[in-house]
Amino acid sequence: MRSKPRLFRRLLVANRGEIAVRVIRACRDLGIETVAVFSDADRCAMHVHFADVAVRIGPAPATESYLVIDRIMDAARQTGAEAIHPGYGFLAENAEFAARCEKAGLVFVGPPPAAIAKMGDKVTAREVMKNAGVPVVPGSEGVLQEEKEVLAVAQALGYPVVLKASAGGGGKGMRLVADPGEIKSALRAVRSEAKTAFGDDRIYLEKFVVGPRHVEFQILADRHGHTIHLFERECSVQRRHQKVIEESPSPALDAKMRAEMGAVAVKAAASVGYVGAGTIEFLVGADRSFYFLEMNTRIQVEHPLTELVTGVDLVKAQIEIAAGFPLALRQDQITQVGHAIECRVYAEDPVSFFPSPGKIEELQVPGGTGIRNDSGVYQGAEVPVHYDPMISKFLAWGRNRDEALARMARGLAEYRVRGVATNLPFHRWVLSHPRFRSGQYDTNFVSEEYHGLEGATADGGGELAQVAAIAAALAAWGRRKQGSETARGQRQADASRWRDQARREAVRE
Amino acid sequence: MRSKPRLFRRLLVANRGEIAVRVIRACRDLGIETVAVFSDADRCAMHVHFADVAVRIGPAPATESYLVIDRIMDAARQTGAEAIHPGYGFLAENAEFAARCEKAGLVFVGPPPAAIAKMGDKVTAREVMKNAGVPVVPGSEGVLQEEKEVLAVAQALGYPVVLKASAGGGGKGMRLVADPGEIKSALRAVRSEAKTAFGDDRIYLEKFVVGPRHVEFQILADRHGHTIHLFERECSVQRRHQKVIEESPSPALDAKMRAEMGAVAVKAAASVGYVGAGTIEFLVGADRSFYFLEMNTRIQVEHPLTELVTGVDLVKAQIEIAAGFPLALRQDQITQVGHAIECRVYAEDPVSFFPSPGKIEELQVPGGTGIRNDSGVYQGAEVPVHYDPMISKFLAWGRNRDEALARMARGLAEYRVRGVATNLPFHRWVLSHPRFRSGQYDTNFVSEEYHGLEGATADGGGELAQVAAIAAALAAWGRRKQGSETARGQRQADASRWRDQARREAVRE
Amino acid sequence: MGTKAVSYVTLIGGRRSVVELQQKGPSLFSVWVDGVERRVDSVEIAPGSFSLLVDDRPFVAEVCGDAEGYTVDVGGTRVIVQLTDASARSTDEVAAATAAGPTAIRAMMPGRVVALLANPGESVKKGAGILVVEAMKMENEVTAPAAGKIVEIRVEPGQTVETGQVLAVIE
Amino acid sequence: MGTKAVSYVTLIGGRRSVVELQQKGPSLFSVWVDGVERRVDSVEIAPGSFSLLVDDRPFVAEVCGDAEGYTVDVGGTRVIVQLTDASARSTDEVAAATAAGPTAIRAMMPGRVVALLANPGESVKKGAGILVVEAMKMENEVTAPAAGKIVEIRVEPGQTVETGQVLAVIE
Repeated sequence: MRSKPRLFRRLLVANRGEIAVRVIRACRDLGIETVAVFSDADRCAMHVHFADVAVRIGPAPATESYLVIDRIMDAARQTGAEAIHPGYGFLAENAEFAARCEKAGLVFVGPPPAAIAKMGDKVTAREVMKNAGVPVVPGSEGVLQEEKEVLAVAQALGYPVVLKASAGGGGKGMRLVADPGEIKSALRAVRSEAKTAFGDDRIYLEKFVVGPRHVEFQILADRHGHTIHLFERECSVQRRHQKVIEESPSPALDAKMRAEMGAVAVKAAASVGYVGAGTIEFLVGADRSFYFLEMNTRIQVEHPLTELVTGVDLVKAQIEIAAGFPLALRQDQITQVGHAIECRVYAEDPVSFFPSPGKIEELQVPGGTGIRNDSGVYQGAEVPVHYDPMISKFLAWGRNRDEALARMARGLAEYRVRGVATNLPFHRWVLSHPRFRSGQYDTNFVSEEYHGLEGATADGGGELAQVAAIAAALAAWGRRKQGSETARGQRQADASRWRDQARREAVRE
Repeated sequence: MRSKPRLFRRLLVANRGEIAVRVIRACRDLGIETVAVFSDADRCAMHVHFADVAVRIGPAPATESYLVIDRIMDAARQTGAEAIHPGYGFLAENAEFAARCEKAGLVFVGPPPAAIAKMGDKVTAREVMKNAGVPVVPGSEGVLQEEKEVLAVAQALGYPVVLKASAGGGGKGMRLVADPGEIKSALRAVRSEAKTAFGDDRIYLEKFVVGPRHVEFQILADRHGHTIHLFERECSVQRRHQKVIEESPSPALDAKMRAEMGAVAVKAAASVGYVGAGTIEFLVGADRSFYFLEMNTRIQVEHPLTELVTGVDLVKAQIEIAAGFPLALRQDQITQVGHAIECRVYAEDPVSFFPSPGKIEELQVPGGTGIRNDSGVYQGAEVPVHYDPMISKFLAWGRNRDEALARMARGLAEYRVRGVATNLPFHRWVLSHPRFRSGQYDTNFVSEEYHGLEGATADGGGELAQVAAIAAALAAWGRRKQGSETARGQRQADASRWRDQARREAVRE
Repeated sequence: MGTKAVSYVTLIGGRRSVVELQQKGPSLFSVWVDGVERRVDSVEIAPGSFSLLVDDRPFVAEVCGDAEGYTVDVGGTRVIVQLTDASARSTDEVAAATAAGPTAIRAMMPGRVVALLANPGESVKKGAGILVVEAMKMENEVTAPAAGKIVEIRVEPGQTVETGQVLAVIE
Repeated sequence: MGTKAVSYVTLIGGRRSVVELQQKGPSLFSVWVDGVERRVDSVEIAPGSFSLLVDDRPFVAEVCGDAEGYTVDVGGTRVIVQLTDASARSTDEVAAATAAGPTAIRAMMPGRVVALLANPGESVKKGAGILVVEAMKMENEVTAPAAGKIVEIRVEPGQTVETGQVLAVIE
């Protein structure tokens, strides 16, 4: 591995949708051939069309295709891939998968299996970070067993507290507990959820940080001992712990705090021997205190924000690092220029947030100054019911936050999708909300402020309602006109048949 | 005008296609309402759909709509517009139009009429620039009259020389003359062309610069005496004097030359009391000498290149300047970051370059890292036969030229248009050509190197030809299958009719 | 090219309007919304997709649905329009239909019925709650668009409903 | 699900191939191109738009045209394919048709005929110039795809021609 590094000839992308397309694009730029894998639901997906080689790996359910390590390994062997990029989700943070790749002589584009395992276990991660001098949210020392023990620790921390699964992450396997009376049911719920989802029901306790913001730092580390950070992303616009809009820089940080947190992020990554692209997530309290929350050992959905403000292609960097190249840039060469915002556009109802799978009948993607769109679908493509219904990550960059906000609002107004419902109206709502516009929001923003969109046209008196009424009337008019022409034809046919019949009957008499 | 500046409430865009959309987007970002004007051919064009108000200004031919000053003035009056943005082409460099706007109390987003008039007359422009100490291409002192006079000046300059119309520009009204024998016919041709196109047959002579590159500097000047430049654009990939691919920075300049030319450009603009966005075009000889060529007193097609490398929104700046605001940035705040390339995607045959108007049946626009697309059409839209058949300006940015080249090549490979022919294959050819890739090209590049695309699949033996054969066979097979089902139905119907006939005939016997 | 006016009654979010159309040119219409004239230029650029200029203001409206329940996407907003052809009837009949005809109350979004607040046969005031539909975590009260009598309730608590599905009928 | 093989003769840029198809599954085909087998998975994602996996290599091919002259856009390149259904005939007949049948020579691009280089009835060698078509500033010689006799020349100097238009017929 210490010989002169060279890029891979062929790389397999063990993912689908926009992130598979993203990785394929980076490979194209590097001159690396790509292998796409696909389930039956994705035979005609965009990532299949964009790859150099495409291999079927099973039926539609992810548990029978994208999550089956053996099938991915077979596809890699069969196509002569030298490396595997896992994207995010599916097998991206699966230490066993990373180890299996290594064993098969394939380069896993990501950190060593040990780093994945350490950071995947939240209790271990807290322990490692505390030992490295990284601030963590006050909480239990390690895993808790008995209800009595939980009650005692909660009492000591002070309510409210958060009960979390050690194997959890990404908002899954956690419950807010407001008083001792809720401990019993929370314990049962988290344990059973964790057992089902992760096969591991160990739990721990953390103090609840009031009015928290979610701020994360992007890091890059090579195999030669260099670790740098590429500044932060603000991810506090969340719905049920799922990020929906992110931005960079964070409106919550000043230069001093940014430098401090960046240094901590580098220290955190270095402390686990991290290699590749990773993210250190922090909770930032209303009092501007910050705590290590977790580390994501993969490329993040929202990574393009960092690409827009730093100019660094993170997926290219991941691949170059995996191939053994040293980092191309030093810390002092990384600068944050301008401001970027990302909206995750999903095929889902903007009020109920129910997924809205189906065929994309029409897709008109905005363009122009400062716009970036990372899509995994095309007009005519299907959004399958089996996976995350993302249509695209839609981004705007500006010289400052105001310019980025204006461009994003403009882009959202231009974005048109037909055939499936989308959360675009939700994004437009956020972009027009004073709390978001001011930058003074925390992770409670959506739950506190969003009550559906009924205000917009409920009374039918607004201009858009009038235009809708006119459009419906024109459509009905058009059909009636067409209908009456068809009906006239029909009537004539009926009439002539009737005449024939009449004639025949006349003959009989 | 010297009172506290405020932005316009409503602005009319006296143009169509992508530049109209571009201006509307800038207005959106600034919170200014927009008025689109449209000819009958553009009733359902993108710029109409994007505007706040849309007014019909006449039949399809530009001479009866977009070029009719009275119609534009009427539309502005009728809709209460406070300002008019002319885009490029049509009335953008028409001093009379600018004067008429002023007279009607409308703000013309562009320079004062006098600056337009001075720079529109090439002989005057040369004179002004020479007096300001700006280097011009060696040539005649002012306008030439007699053939004898032309011959004498040409002799003094040394052949080859270029005979140009004083009212010309943009590649029109000029002839290369290699020896004295060609003077007579060149004189007749240029005079008659100029008379027809510009109603002005004055001519002058310039020495022909061998192996020239076309490099232009973007400038911005406000109403308060500040003029800055925003670096250069290289526009030497031309077909018959029409730019097709541009990039920034120019591979031909070093830092010293760039600083020198930038200073000259600022001096040139200031010398005519310029206000707004403008472009100083230079010819750069193989010996790295540079000469003032002409000044374009409008926003340039290729302005997004400058936006990508400087981060400055030029159309926003134009509008702010027109509203009386001082420049937001000083010269020392303008930096050139990374590298950008632009391909002009046209609905035209990639070999004959004949326009290919029609309906865009399918449009799949590339996305991802470093891609910008400025389009004037949507899927389902018509490319009318009456105007420039541009589909979009497609741009890629990278940290350096190699990254930008890779991203552009990738984007061109993804770009799909159905329904009209496009010059995308031509762009792909340029991007793969060693002379373009090396950066060592001049304005003769296309005429010397491009001989159509016949190499690609002519012998039918390549993989793409095989795949095409397979696809055609599958299509024929599908039709045959469908056909045979229809035919079977038909045969049954025929058979039963035949039986009826047979029966009837049997009865007769 | 003037033709006979055609008239419709539309219902949007509980508000009724009378929309009258008269064709004035190949793509030009005079449209009266509750008696106020609007000049409309309409081109169907794709099936169900209308490029409109309403008093010179451009809109692209995507219309889908059947003759009685249209979903119109316009200006980034989804509007559900119930529409009745009123041109065959006299003005008085239209007024009567508008005032007293039975009206279907439809689901504005997919969700689950969590409670019924009124019973069939009951007389309700305008704005009175009829039932509650939950969409994920939010409960939305469906209210009477006008005073009247509940003729029918077509759903039960616990039932999931689709956008546009008839929940109840009021007269 | 194996079906009887169907066979076609294709002509691309003067080169003939025999393409045989046999359906193996709902979207799966064995395709022999001049006897070499290729495994092809084919899904028509939109009318005339085929998502292909040819030996696991993905292509999107846009096919348009009639049974005899197809324009196929694939991999950013436009390929003109002339195609003859050969399955009804015997192998010998196919060979004969391939070798000796009259072949239409079509324009590869729009342009203007500037010169004829051969006359009807004349025998020409493979690669011999038949006529010259100018597209803007470039002159393109149209050559014989194989040795044969010129049956017909369908254009005259000065005439403008469209892509796919028959210029001459050679036998």
